[in-house]
Amino acid sequence: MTEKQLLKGSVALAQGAIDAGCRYYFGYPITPQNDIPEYLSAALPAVGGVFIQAESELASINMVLGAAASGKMAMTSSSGPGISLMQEGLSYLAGSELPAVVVNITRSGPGLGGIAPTQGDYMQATRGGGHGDYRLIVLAPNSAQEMYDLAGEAFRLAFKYRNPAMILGDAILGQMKEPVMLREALSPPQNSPWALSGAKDRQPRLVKSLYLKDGEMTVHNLKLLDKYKALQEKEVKVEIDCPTRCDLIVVAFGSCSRIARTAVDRACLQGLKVGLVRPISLFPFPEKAVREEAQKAGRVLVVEMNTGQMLEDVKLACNGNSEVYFKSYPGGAVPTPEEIEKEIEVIVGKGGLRHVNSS
Amino acid sequence: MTEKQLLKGSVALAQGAIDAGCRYYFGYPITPQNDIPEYLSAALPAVGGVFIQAESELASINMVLGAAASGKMAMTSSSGPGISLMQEGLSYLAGSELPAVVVNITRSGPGLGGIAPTQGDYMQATRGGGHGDYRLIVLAPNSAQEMYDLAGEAFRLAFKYRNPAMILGDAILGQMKEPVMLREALSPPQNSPWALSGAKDRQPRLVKSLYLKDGEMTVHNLKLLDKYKALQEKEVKVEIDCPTRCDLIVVAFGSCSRIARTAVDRACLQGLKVGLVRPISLFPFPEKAVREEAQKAGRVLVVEMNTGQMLEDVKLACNGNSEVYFKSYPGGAVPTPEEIEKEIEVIVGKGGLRHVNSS
Amino acid sequence: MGRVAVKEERCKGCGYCLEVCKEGNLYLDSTRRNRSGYSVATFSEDKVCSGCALCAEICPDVALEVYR
Amino acid sequence: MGRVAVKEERCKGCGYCLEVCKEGNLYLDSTRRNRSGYSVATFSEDKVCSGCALCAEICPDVALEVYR
Amino acid sequence: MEYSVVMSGFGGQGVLMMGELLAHCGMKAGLNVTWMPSYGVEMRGGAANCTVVLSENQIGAPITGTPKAVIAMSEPALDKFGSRLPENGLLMINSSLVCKDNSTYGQNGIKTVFIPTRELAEESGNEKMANLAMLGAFLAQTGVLELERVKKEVRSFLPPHKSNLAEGIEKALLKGKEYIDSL
Amino acid sequence: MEYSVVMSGFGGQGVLMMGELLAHCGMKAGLNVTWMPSYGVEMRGGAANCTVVLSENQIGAPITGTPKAVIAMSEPALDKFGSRLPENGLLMINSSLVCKDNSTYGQNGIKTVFIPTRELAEESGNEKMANLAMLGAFLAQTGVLELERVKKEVRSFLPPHKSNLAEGIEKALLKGKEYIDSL
Amino acid sequence: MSIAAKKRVFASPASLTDNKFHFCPGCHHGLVHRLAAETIDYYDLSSKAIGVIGVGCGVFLYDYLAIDCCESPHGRAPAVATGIKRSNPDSFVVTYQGDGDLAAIGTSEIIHAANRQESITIIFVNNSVYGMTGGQMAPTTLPGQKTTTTPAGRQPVGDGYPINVAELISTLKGTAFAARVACHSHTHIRTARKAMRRAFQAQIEKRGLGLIELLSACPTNWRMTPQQSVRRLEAEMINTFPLGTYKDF
Amino acid sequence: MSIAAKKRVFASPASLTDNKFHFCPGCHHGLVHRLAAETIDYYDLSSKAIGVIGVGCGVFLYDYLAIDCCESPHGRAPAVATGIKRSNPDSFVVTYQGDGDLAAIGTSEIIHAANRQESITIIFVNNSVYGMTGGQMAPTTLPGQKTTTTPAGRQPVGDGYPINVAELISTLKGTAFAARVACHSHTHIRTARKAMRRAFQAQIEKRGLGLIELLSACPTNWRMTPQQSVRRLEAEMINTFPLGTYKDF
Ligand SMILES: Cc1ncc(C[n+]2csc(CCOP(=O)(O)OP(=O)(O)O)c2C)c(N)n1
Ligand SMILES: Cc1ncc(C[n+]2csc(CCOP(=O)(O)OP(=O)(O)O)c2C)c(N)n1
Ligand code: SF4
Ligand code: SF4
Ligand code: SF4
Ligand code: SF4
Ligand code: SF4
Ligand code: SF4
Ligand SMILES: [Mg+2]
Ligand SMILES: [Mg+2]
Repeated sequence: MTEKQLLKGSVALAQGAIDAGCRYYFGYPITPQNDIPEYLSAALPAVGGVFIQAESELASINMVLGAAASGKMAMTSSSGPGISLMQEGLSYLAGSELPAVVVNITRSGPGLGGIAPTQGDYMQATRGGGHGDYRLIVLAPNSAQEMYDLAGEAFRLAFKYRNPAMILGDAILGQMKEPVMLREALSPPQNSPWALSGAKDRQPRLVKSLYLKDGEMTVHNLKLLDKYKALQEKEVKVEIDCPTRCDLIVVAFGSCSRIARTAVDRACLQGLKVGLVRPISLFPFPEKAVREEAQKAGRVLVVEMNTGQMLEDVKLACNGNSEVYFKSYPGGAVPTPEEIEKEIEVIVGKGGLRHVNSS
Repeated sequence: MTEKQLLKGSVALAQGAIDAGCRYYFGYPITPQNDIPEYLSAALPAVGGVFIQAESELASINMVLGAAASGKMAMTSSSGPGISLMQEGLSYLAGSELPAVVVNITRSGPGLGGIAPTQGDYMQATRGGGHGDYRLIVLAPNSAQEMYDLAGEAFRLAFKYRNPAMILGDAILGQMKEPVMLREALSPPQNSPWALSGAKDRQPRLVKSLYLKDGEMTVHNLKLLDKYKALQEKEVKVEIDCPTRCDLIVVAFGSCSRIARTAVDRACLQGLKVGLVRPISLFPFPEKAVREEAQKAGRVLVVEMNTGQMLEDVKLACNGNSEVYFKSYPGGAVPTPEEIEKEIEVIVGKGGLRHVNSS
Repeated sequence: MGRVAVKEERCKGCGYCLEVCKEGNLYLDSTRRNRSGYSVATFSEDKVCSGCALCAEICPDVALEVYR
Repeated sequence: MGRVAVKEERCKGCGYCLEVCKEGNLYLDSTRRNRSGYSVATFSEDKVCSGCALCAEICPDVALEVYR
Repeated sequence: MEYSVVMSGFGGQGVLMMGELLAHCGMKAGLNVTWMPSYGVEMRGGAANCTVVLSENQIGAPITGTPKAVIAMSEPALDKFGSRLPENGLLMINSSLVCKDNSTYGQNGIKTVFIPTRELAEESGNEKMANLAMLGAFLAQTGVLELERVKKEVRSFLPPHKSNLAEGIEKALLKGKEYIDSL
Repeated sequence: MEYSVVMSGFGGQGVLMMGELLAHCGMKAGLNVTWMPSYGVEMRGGAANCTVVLSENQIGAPITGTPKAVIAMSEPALDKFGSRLPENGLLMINSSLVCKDNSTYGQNGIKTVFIPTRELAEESGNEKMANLAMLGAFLAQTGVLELERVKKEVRSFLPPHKSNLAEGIEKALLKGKEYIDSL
Repeated sequence: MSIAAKKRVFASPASLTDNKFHFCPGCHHGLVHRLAAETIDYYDLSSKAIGVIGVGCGVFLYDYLAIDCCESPHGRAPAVATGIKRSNPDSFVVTYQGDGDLAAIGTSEIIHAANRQESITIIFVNNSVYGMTGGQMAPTTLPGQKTTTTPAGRQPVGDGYPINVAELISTLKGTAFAARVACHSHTHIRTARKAMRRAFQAQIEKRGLGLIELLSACPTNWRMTPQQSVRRLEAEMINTFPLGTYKDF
Repeated sequence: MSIAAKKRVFASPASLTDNKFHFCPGCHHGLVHRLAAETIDYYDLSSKAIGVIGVGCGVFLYDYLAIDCCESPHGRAPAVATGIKRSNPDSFVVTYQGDGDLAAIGTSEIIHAANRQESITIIFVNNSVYGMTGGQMAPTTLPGQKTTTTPAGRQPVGDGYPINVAELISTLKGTAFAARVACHSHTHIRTARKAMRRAFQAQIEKRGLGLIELLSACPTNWRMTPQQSVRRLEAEMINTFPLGTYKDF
C-alpha cells in the first residue's frame, strides 16, 4: 500500500470508506455512481461487511438509518433524483442525531437529469433539502485522492458530531482515474454509548427525532444549532492560495476548482495577481477565509457549474465588502481554463490592476 | 357569497383552489393539513373534479405531474416529511415546466416533526429541496383570507410561468378559523398548447425534463433561469408598512408576521419608529423592498419560527448595508407580541434612537 | 376465590371487561371519574369471582390484575 | 416469390433473422459495415424466399421490409 | 380592545363548538375574530381546547400564553390552563365535574366563577348542552358579546340539518346567563 | 508540459483499456495523470472514448475540447473527435476500419497518421490487440512515454489472472512502434 | 382473604412499563402492546430486542416497552429493521406498524424485506383506518366504509379494494410466517398470542420474515362506542380479512 | 420482378417513427416498441394515446412512437398515468417500464394503481437486469445470475428471490388482464402480439388495469451474444417466469 494506484474516483471513495471502518452499504443503482455499489458488492463481503442493493433510494437511506442507529458506520450513494428521494431520511438522520455518509455524484437537473458533470445540487446539500432546521456536513473533493481521503473524513466528522455527512462529487470526480495513495485502514467503531444493541445490563435506549413535551423540540433544535455552530468554528476545510497582494480571488469547489486552478496559474504566469480559495467543506462554509481574502482583494470571481448557488454563500461571506462576479456553467457545461482565464482578464484588466499604493 | 364566512385556513385554501379552477387533488394524509384532503374529498366530486387519496406522497406528486401534463389545474398538500418525499417529483415538475400547486402546512422538524406551528421549511421551499437548478414559486399567506386568495394566485402564477408553486403555511394558518370573503369562481383552464391530450390533428407532444443533445441542457437551464428572473422582476408580493422616518424594520412572514405586526403597532404607539416588511412571495423574494427599507432604517430585525432561514435572504438583500438582528423561535415555539416588542426596544432603545439629523 | 384489582388511572371505561365477566363482577361506577375523566371499572367484592382472568385478558389498557 | 429489403443503417447485425430463415436467404456480410460499425444482414437474391416475413417479425430493429 | 379566551375540557364536551359559536357571532357583530383549536396528537387521551380572540383591530396571535379568560370544563384542563391566567384574569370552572376547593384559585386578583353546567343544562331540558350553559354564563360574566346577539346568530351558525338544535341552544345559553345574574 | 489525447472508437475495440495503460504507465513514470472515460447513455449504440492527460504539473481539466492528439479507431469516432483538434494537432486513424480519403485531414497543420491496426495485430500474433498496436504507434509517434517504460509496466498494469496476456501486449506495442519507424 | 395472601394470576408483563397508554378507550393498540411485551418476556428477549416503530397511533411504543427502540419514517420500518438486523445480527428486531404505514406508504418496503427473507418480525395492526391522523381511508378500509376522506363510503373502483396483507406477504418466498388474528375476544386474543409467538419464533430460528396481522378496533375513527366497534370487527372485518395462518415455516 | 411491383407484406408500423433505435444489437426493447406501435395502429389509438415512460433503456420511447408522451420519474409511471387518465378520461394511457422501474423502485405504484382499478395499460419489459445503468441486479434477476452488483451470483436469501410480477399483479382485484409472454422467437412474438392486444382491450373496455410482461434479452448486460441470449431466455428465464395469462377479464 505504499505505492500509488490508478483508481477511479468512485472506487477510491468506496475504498476510503472501507479503510475508515465502514462495513455497511445500502444503495440503489444510478449513473454516474454505479462504480461505488459495484465495487462494494465484492469488497464489503470480503471484509466481513454487508452490501445490500435495496429496492429503492428510500429503502437505502432507511437501511442506513437502521445501521447507524446500531452505531455502525454505514453509507449510501446516489445521484440527483435518488438523493431527492432520500430527503425525508436525511432529515430523520439529522433529527435523530445519527452519523452516516451519503454520497451524491450529481446529475444535471432538474428532473431526470443528464449525467454530465455538474454542481446543481449545492443548495440541496448545504441547506438541507429535507424539512426542518438541520444541516448536513458537506465535503467537496476535487481529485481521486480526495475522494478517498474525504470519505474517511466524512465518517470521522459524522461520528464526532452525530450528524449525517454528504460527499458532493460529480461525474468527473466519480469517473476519472487518478493516482491514489491509500492510508492505513481503521477498525470499525465499537459500542457507541447511544447505539441500539438490546438493553442488556442497561436502560433501554431510544433513537428518535420527535420531542413532544412542552418546549422540548425547541431545546432539541437549539442543540442541533449549537452543533452546527461548533462545526463552523472547528471543522472548516479550505484551500487558500492567494498572493499577498491580490487583485482578485477566484472561488470554486469540486472538479470546477481544478479547472479554475489551471486558469489562475496561467493568469499568474501572465503577471496578474490572482488567488484561489477553494472550499473543501461546503458546510461548514469557509466564510472567514472567503471574507478575509475577498476583502483584501476587493474582487471575487465565483465559478460554478450551475446557475449560481455557492454564489450565495460567497455573497453572505463578503457581506457587501467586495465586488462579486459570477461565471455560470449550468446543465453539464464544463468550463475550460481558457474561458476562466479570459474572465479573470476582463475583471482585473489584461495588464492587471494598477496598485495605486504599490511601491 | 357576499358575506364573510368563518373558515378554517385549510378549508379556505381548498375552496380557493376550487374557485381558481382546480379540479384535481391527489394527496396522502398528514397532520396538520388533513382538513384540505378531507374537505376536497367531498367538494371536488361535487364540482365534477377528482379526489384521490394516493398510497403515498410519492404517488401523490406524480399523479399531480400526470394531471399537470394534461394541462389541468392539479394540486397536492402535505407537511414536512411528506414534502421531503415529493422533492424528486417537484424537481421533475420544474424541469418539465409543468404548473402545479403544492401546499406545505409545516411541522417542526427535522425528522418526524411536531405539529406545532413552525417555519423550518423556508430553505427547502425557496431553494428547491430537490436536485438541480430550479426554483418553486413560494407564497406565504398570513390569514385565512390569504389562504383562500393565494391558492388562486399560486395557480395563476404556476400556469403563467409553467412552474410549480408552493404555498407555505403552518399549523396556525391551517387550523385557525377566521372570516373569509370568497371570490367569484373561475373555470378550469382549457387546451393549453403544451398539454398532452392525444396527438389528434397535430404533432405529438412531449413532456420531458432531460435534454441530451450537446449543450441542450445548458440552454434549458438558462431558459429556466430567465423565468426565475422574470418572476423576480414582475411577481414580487410584499406588504410594506414603514413610517417615513424609521429606525428599524421588522421582517417576518406567515403567521409570525401577524404577531410581529401586533408588536410593531405597540412599539409605534409607544412612540418608537418601527416599520414592518412582510414578504408574501418568498420566491421571488422582495429583495428590493427589503434592501430599500433596510437601508433607510439602517437596522433590520428578522423574526422567524426557525433557527434563521429567511435571515439569509434578508442579509443577501441588505448586502452589508444595514445591521441585521435575528430573533429565533424554532421547534414549534411561537413568539408573543410582548417578546418581539421587547426585542424592538432593546435594538432602538426604550425611548427610540435619537435622530441626529432630525429637526 | 378470585379477586381483581383495578388500576383506576389506567382504566378508560371501555367496558370490555364488564361484558366478558360471566359473573358480572365488574361494573362502571358512573359516580366516579379518574383524572382523565373516565368512569372506571369497579370490582364487586360481594360477588363470586373465579379468578379466570378473562377480564384482564381482554382489557386493552392493562388496568386489571387478577389474584387467586 | 418474396423479397426482403434491408434498411442497412437500422441493422445491428444481431443475426436473429439469419437463424429464423429456413431458406438461409440472409447472411451477415462481414466485409461491409454500416456507419455504426455493424456488419449488416444481406438478402441473397439468388435463393428462394417465400415472403413468410419471419425474418422481419423477429428483427428487433425493424430493419427488414418484406415484399411478395 | 382584544379579548382572548381559552376554552378547555375533554373531547366530547363540545368545547370546540362553544368556541366556534362565539367566534361566529363575533364575526357577525363585525369584529375581527380568530378561533384556534388544539388538534392532532394533543387530542389523543381525550383533551380538547380552543382559543378564541375577538378584537376591533387586526388580530396578531390567535393563541396566547396569557389569555384574558380560561374556561375549564374538566380538572386536567383546569390544571393545564388555569395557571396561565395573568393578573385579573377570569377563570370559569365547570363545577359539575371539577370539585376542587375554591380557595386554590382567585389569587393574583383572578376572578373565579364556578358554573354547575350539567345541572343548568338539565334544567334547560337537554343535558348535552352543558357547554352552551357555560357559554351563556361566560357571555353574561364578561359582556364580550350581548347574549341577544348570540342567540340571534345561532341559526346562521348551525348547518341546515342541525337547525332543530337552535332552540335548545338558546335555552341553555339563557340558563347560563341567568345563573350568573343570580349570583 | 501537459499532453492530452482522446482515444475513441466502438465499444469492444479496447479504447478504454488503451487509455488506462497509458495513464498507468504515466503514473509509474512519476507524472500526474488523469483518465476520463465516456460512460452511461453515451455508451449505448456502441461508441466509447476516453481522454488521457499526462503532465508534470497538477492537472486541471481531465477532459478537454481541444486535445493535443486524437486516436480514432472508427469512422463515427473520427467524425466526432477529428474536428476537435487544434492547429498542429495529431490525428491517428485506424485505417483497418476507416477508409476515408487522406486528403480530408491534415488541414491546419494537423498531422494525420494512418495505422493498419488489424494487420499489425495479426502480424503480432493476436488479432485482438489492434488497440495496442495503435498505442505502440502513438507512443512512437509522440514520445510522450518511452516504449520501454510502457513495456516494463504492462505487468504491473495487468491484474494477476491476466498476466498471461503481457507478452502478446508487448509484441503488439512493438509492432505499432515498428510501423511508425518504417514510415 | 386479603389480596396480599393471594397469588397474582394476571399482571402486567415485565417488559411493559408503568406508563399509562395514550390510546382512546377501547382501542386495541394497548392490547397488542401487551401481547408484544408478553411474547418478549416469554422468549426472554428484553435484552436483545430492538423495536422499530412505524408512524401511527403506535408511535409512542417506546414509552411502553422497556426495550431499545428506533423511530422510523412512516412506512419504512422494514427497511430500518433491515439496517439494524444486518448490522446487528444477534439482536431481535421487531417492527410495529399500522395499516396505513405498512400497506400504503410502506408497501414496497414490506414486500422487499419479505422477499429478501430478512430475519425480522412484523407486528401489523389492521384497524381499517388511519387512526393517528384522524380517520382517513386506509388501504384496509372496507368497501362502503365511511371515513373522513371517503365521505360517501369507500368505492373499490377508484379508491381501491381492501388489501389483504397477510395473504399478499405469504406469497413471497422469503416469508416464514404470516397469519391474521383478531383482538376483540378472549378466545381470539389467545389465538393471537400463539400466532405472535410463531412470528417471533420464525426470527429466532432464522427462518425468514414473520408477520402477524391483528384486526383491531379504532372506536374513535369508526365513530363508535367500544362495544359497537368490537361487534363491527366481528361482523364486518373478518369477512373481508379472513383469520388464519397463511404461511408457517 | 422488381420490388416496386410487389406487395409489401411486412413494414414498419405507421405509428413508429423513422428514428433508428439506440438499443444494443439483439436487444428486445426494439421489438417491444414495434409491438406497441402495431397495437396502437390496430386499435387506431395514435390520436388518443399518451405514453408514460419509465426510466430504463426504454426511456427514449418518445423518439420512436409518434404519440404524445410524458417522462416519469423512475418507478412512478403508474402514478403519472393515473394522473393523466383521471384528468383526461378519453385518452388511452400506456406505460412502458423495465423490471427495475416497475418491480423495484416502483413496486408500490404498480400495486396500488392495479388495486384502484385504474384504466391504464402497462407494458413491462422483464430482462432480468438493470440495462440502462449497466447491468446491476434487478428484482427479476435469476438465482445465481451474476450481475455487476451480485458478482458471486444472486443469493435469494439476502439479495431477494426473483419477483413474479404478472402473478403478483393478477392477485389484485382491480387487475383486468395480466399475462407473461416472451420475445425470442416468432411464435412467442405472435403470442405476445395477442396478449398486448388484450392488455389494450382491457383499457378500451374500461375493465381495469392491463399488464403485459415481456421476457426480453439484454445481451449487453448478460455479457452474451444475441444468439446466446435468446437461448438463455428460452432455457432459463421461462422456468422462473412461466409464460401464460394469469388474469383475463
Ligand atoms: C411521510 C409521512 N406521511 C404521512 C404522515 C402522517 N401519518 C402519520 S400516522 C399516519 C397513518 C396512520 O395510520 P395507520 O398506519 O393505519 O396507524 P393507526 O394510527 O391507524 O394505528 C399518517 C398518514 C407521516 N407522519 N409521514
Ligand atoms: C430515482 C432514480 N433512481 C435510479 C435511477 C437510475 N436508473 C435509471 S434506469 C434504472 C434501471 C433500469 O433497469 P430497468 O428498469 O430494468 O430497465 P432496462 O434498462 O433494463 O430496460 C435505474 C436504476 C434513476 N434514473 N432515478
Ligand atoms: S377474573 Fe373472571 S370472574 Fe373474576 S372478575 Fe375477571 S372475568 Fe370475572
Ligand atoms: S377493560 Fe380495562 S379499560 Fe376497559 S373498562 Fe375494563 S378495566 Fe377499564
Ligand atoms: S434481425 Fe434485424 S438487426 Fe438483426 S441482423 Fe437481422 S436485420 Fe439486422
Ligand atoms: S421472408 Fe421468410 S423466406 Fe424470405 S428471407 Fe425472410 S424468413 Fe427467409
Ligand atoms: S385513534 Fe383509533 S387507533 Fe388511535 S388511539 Fe384512538 S382508537 Fe386507537
Ligand atoms: S443495455 Fe440491455 S436493455 Fe439496454 S439497450 Fe442494451 S441490450 Fe437493451
Ligand atoms: Mg390504522
Ligand atoms: Mg431491466
